[in-house]
Amino acid sequence: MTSVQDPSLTVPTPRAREPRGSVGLARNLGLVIALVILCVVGVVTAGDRFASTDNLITILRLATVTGIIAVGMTFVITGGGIDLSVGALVALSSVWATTTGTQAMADDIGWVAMVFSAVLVGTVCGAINGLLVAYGRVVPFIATLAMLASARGLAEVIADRKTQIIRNQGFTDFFGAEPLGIPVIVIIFALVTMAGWFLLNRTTFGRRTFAVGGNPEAARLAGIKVQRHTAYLYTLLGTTCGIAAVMLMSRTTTGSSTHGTQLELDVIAAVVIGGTLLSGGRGTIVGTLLGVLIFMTLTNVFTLNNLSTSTQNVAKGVIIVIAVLLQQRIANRKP
Amino acid sequence: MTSVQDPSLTVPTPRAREPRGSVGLARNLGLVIALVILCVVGVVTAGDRFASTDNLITILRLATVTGIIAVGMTFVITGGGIDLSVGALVALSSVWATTTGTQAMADDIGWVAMVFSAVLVGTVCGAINGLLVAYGRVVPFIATLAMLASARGLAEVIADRKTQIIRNQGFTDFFGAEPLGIPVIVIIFALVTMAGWFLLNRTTFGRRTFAVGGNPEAARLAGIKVQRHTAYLYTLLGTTCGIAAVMLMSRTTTGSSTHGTQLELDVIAAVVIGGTLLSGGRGTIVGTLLGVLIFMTLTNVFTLNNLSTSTQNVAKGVIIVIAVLLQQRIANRKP
Amino acid sequence: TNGSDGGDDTSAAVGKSNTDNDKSGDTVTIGFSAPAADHGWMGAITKAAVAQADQYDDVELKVAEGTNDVNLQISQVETFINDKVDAIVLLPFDGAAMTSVARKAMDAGIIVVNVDREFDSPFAARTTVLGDNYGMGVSAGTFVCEDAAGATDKIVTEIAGIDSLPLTQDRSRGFKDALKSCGLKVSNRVAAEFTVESGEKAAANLLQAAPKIDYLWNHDDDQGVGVLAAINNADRDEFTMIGGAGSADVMESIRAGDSVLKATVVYPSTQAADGVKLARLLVQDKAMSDLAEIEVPRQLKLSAPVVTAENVDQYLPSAFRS
Amino acid sequence: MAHPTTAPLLEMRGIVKQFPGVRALDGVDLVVRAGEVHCLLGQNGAGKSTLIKVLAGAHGVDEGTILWQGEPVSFADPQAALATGIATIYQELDLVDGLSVADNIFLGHERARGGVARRAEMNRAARDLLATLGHSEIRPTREVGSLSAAGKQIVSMARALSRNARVIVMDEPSAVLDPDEVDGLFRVVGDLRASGTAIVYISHRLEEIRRIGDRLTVLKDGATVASDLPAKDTPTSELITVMTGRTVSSVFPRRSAPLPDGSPALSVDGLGRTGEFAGVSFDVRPGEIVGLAGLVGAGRSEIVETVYGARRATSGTVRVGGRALRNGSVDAAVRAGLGLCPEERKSQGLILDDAVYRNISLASIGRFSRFGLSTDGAERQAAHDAARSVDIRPDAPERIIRTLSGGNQQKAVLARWLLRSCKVLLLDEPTRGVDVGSRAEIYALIRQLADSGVALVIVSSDIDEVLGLSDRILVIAEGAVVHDGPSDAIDAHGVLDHILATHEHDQQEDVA
Ligand SMILES: Nc1ncnc2c1ncn2[C@@H]1O[C@H](COP(=O)(O)OP(=O)(O)OP(=O)(O)O)[C@@H](O)[C@H]1O
Ligand SMILES: Nc1ncnc2c1ncn2[C@@H]1O[C@H](COP(=O)(O)OP(=O)(O)OP(=O)(O)O)[C@@H](O)[C@H]1O
Ligand SMILES: [Mg+2]
Ligand SMILES: [Mg+2]
Repeated sequence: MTSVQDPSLTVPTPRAREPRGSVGLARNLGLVIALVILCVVGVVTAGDRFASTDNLITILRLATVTGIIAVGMTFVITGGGIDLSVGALVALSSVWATTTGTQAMADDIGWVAMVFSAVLVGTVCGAINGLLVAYGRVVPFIATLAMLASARGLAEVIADRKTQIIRNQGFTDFFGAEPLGIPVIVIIFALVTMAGWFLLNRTTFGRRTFAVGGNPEAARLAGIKVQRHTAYLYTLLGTTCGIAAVMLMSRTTTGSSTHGTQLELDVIAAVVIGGTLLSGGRGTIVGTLLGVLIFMTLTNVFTLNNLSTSTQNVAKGVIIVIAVLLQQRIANRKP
Repeated sequence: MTSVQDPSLTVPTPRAREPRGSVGLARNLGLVIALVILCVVGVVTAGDRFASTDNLITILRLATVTGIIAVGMTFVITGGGIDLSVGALVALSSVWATTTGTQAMADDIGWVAMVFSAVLVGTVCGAINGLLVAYGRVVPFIATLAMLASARGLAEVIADRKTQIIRNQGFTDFFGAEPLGIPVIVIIFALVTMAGWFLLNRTTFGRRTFAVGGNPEAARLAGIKVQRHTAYLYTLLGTTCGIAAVMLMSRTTTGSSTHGTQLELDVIAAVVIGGTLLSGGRGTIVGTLLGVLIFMTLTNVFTLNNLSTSTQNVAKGVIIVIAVLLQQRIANRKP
Repeated sequence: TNGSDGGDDTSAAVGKSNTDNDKSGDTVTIGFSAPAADHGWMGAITKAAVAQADQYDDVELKVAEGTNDVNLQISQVETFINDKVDAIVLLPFDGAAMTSVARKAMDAGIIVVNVDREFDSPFAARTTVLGDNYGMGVSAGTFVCEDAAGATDKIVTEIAGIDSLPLTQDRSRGFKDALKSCGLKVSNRVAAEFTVESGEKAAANLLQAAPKIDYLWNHDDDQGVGVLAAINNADRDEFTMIGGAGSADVMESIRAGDSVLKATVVYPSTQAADGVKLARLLVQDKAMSDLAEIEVPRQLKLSAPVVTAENVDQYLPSAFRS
Repeated sequence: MAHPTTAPLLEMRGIVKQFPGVRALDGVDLVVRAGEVHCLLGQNGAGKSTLIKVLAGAHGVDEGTILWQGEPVSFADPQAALATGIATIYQELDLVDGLSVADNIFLGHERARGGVARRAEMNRAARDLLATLGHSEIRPTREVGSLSAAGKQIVSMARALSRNARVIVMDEPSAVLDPDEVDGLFRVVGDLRASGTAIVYISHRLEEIRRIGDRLTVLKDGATVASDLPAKDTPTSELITVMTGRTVSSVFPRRSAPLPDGSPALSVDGLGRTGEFAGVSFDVRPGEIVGLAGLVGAGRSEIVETVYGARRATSGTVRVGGRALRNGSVDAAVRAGLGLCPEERKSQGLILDDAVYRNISLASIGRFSRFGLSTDGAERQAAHDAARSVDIRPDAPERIIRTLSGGNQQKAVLARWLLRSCKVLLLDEPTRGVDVGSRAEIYALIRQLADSGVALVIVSSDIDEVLGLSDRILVIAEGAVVHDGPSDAIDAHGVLDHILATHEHDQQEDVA
């Protein structure tokens, strides 16, 4: 019908260069360099204590919670939103999944019940965020701030401000296992990251996410259901919060309303350092992963060197700024 | 059908019904209604304990810190930025202004030395934020997050994590005074708010702030030095943080590295609820003031009714969402 | 030595016990991890632990970043395990949440000394040094009961600490139970966040909520500075205030007797220092010299005494500066 | 300043401007004298806007010199150029939506005392400037965001006037104006010229250049290919040849075969939106082109957007192939085979920071996927083919679309719907800002689409264009269809008569 295939209209031209690709690489290159510098500092100051498999696993294990949520957050921010409630969702999911009721159910039908309820609670809360933002048209910042307050409050009410201890042996055994020396939770982190990368870069869902974040009006006029897609994005993030809650439950063997306190800033910082634009339309999972690893390695190197919290904080701020400036210089260099 | 006043008009907007102006009024109307409802609830549930001059003054006194910073934050957000470091700046300013050194100086040359150093520290840190964002081109979120870490760390190092008690009697007397029954700090809050309103709405600086936030490229093409202006905005916010630190010092008679913990979210929430667009280009000081008062009154009413923190949180989230939805319905109604 | 000179009183306090056990022995590496020192009492805990370690030339103390993020604190303990330290002194942000990693350390042959917030498994620590949070509440409540002398119409209010922490719940429960025994109850309760600012804010609202008060128990002397500021701002002095934790400033104020503050309940800030001492003994296979027992006990519960104008001089030297 | 001098006021020599991967200007010369209207011609992407941005200090220059009254100058920022006396009306509207008209006009050179804005004075001055432009109905206190595109253009002009500049550069100022307004603009330009101001005028409409131009400079591929041509009497064919390097003929391709009878592809019945338009009914058969004519602000965009489901209709129905569309659902419309090239390509049509090919394939994401998995290679190839079929220059589908010239961006939006194979295509101002050469190509494309059986609805403020392309014309005035008939039975005057009749009728009602 249309003339796309009409040979008379197509002029053969050599393939163009790929500036986008190279800019993407250069941006990640900056992060990789930052990470490498950090590792060098780690090796120089802490030697084998830093450069050991055990320590690497420690870093990765620490990264699971932030990292899994950061994958979901990459979608939301790329889609033009923001979510401040992630820490509270982790708390609520962990509390819900460890109530005596849920644990009794888990004893009957298996530990999957706990995993299922954590993920379900995260997903439902994420969906509520999504509905408020997409259909209620509440600014994401406010909608998710409200969710932050409510979800943490609800977690406290449910847990009655007590730490709920996981007594289900199956749960502890499964997530505490280390096949081939790699902890199960690290494997799950890797799987979530790969799934996120695939979803963002290789599926129509990912393509729509970029479009919705880049120019929602243009996306709408091109026939994309922008509202529904936005709701999906927050729901997806809620799901990753639920998964992260399971990771934290496994690490701490508890559910608690204090879990995930101030996690939101860490997660957003990692995503943004990773090169995802806060204004939407651009985001990379690889960058996010690097961002998470940089923060975690930083903390690890600090701990290995016995720095005081205060000094650490001062240094952290300075290092973040230097890293970003460095990264910019590299990204802006002519390819 | 519609009527064109003059057929020769070539930009006939018969139904173009002054959307912006009336929306502005309606938006504030929504906030005023929310505040009134809150007050009614307060009177019904707590009676005279709520509706007393003392209680009103208590609310206003509590509002000073958040409120003064919110005025500065309105400028930064209207100018297209964001600042997460405000709480840390309050901490650092308060600590710096209450070190034994500064207090000794204050004993020599008067308590103004303390006020001066608090404001100076806030201003300088704000300026650093501004330089990083405007000239270093670091995303505001990241630049100010780095400042948050560094400033709080530095405050801890300086204070050695101790609470520094203000022993200067002149300082305590001046800011503790209540001429005509109105505390000095409330008067200062009122003055800052009025100055902010004037600056935003009646000066060249204010007009340019809207331009820089609304369309930075257009502002640049109009000959405005966008980078310099952006740097000024953060500096201004830093100054308000310094002033807020003085208010907090007066209220608590201490300087401490824990002052202003998580203040940033409260401040930003108040500004955004007040109708300032997070994407920049639109902001109102009156809206911000209403936003601050709503949050403070909410906490007050909750406490008067002896609600637990958890219940408060759950309710707060729900109320925020309802308020925003309500406000939207009013703003979108045909006038 | 004494706290009123503004010196580093806590470290002075840790030095005063001297026994044969303090003679130098094999070098001991101890890992130390505690919640964020964003609070006077918690800061004093870490400082006392470091000062205690400095007293020994055979102790190397590795101090990890104080944190309120259990995930990070677990990772710190994992790092200690990787480093193969001899002992870990652990003041968990949340005892239950740190249990499994502490157990992992024990399984790896590391001696774990649990401080203040208890693990939920006896296998996770060799010995436990506990403050008595429930006891704190009981002490404060008992003080109120005695002071009220049988009157049951007194208005008692409470400013709690961070409400989502189990220790706050324990304190409130103890307070309530003790009050119940003499027919009183808490009429208004607000929670602050262990900071001066939050104390001021919570107290300002509370004073509006309760126009007349007879007793006010404030869980924490750090936030107490803010509470007192709010009381001064509101010009209220009709009630008796009881503090918590036992900071030097509060004790001085009690001694001076010039404010509503009449008493405070001590919550020892030397617990971690004791933890370090015990860890060293355990690694070096020594016993507690004042006990006949040849093993270090499984648990030590420190008492929560009430400090009033009468006995303040006795406690002031070991008080911490907030 | 009173009379024109012959010494050049402004000279640009050998200007080179390099963007990453593109040499946008490659040795441009431009000589402007006081008191002349100097026209700048060139195809989309020739470098006109880049040149004037260099002149305005908005872009730095890589090579070349700028002489102002014989003295070399360099403009580090827009402030410097403005201070020298060069004011610019940019192609992309550069106003701040949240500010009032007066604030926008005086942005950057506010009337103020000690930093305090003198609002009354600025409002008064703004009112005077708008009156000079013949638009005293635009109130200075009104927020610019609430103005139509044409209104914004007027404000931009008022702003340039407010600078009292010696050179005023206008980059396609007439693109969003209708004939009346263009007349008003030309009157002002004439006055300025008479007072010795030099005007640099950029437009793709040759008839405008004939009317007001004095001299011409033609750019091609970033270089000056002709200069000092007389604007009034250089033959059109010669201009087009210099500009495009080829000859372009037959501007409006006519239908080759008579329109086949058939059931309507699109039928709109009694469509209305409260306060915007009412009772709009028309049918479009496969292969038919229906044009909506009318003045700016008549409500044509609203009608088209409502048909498309982008706005919710308050009355009436839209049927595609006999099946009613769900009201207010773009998604349903697209699935039924509708496509829309929106009026504001930047805000409504494009994801500016994304690659060209991804913008083109935006509406066809689903087509290049299997089980939700996208096949990037096939998508890229198909989009690239579509881009070539509308001749987007440069032929680099990976380029970020923001860096393309306006005309080429417009073509990318067209290519989007070619790729999607729609049954009904709604084109709102399809040739706004498009050069003569490309315009002919777009016309040919539209014709080709119609011949292949696509039903088309075209909205254009260029009455000749609507008349030339369409089979049938609807004249819209004030939200109502005031005329419906075949295009060969009416001419431009007829259209205007219909519109004016409505206005007069309205006025009488008002009086009554
Ligand atoms: N910021 C930029 N980055 C990269 N390339 C650019 C940029 N701006 C313009 N270009 C390129 O420079 C060339 C000239 O563009 P310009 O906008 O000056 O064309 P124009 O003559 O104004 O076209 P039109 O008539 O369509 O407005 C084009 O190839 C365009 O893609
Ligand atoms: N979002 C909106 N809010 C308020 N008024 C609007 C809005 N969109 C359009 N209008 C007004 O509706 C009227 C008609 O709109 P518009 O200019 O799109 O008509 P048009 O006939 O399509 O003109 P054009 O030739 O520019 O396409 C105008 O007066 C415009 O100001
Ligand atoms: Mg152009
Ligand atoms: Mg239109």
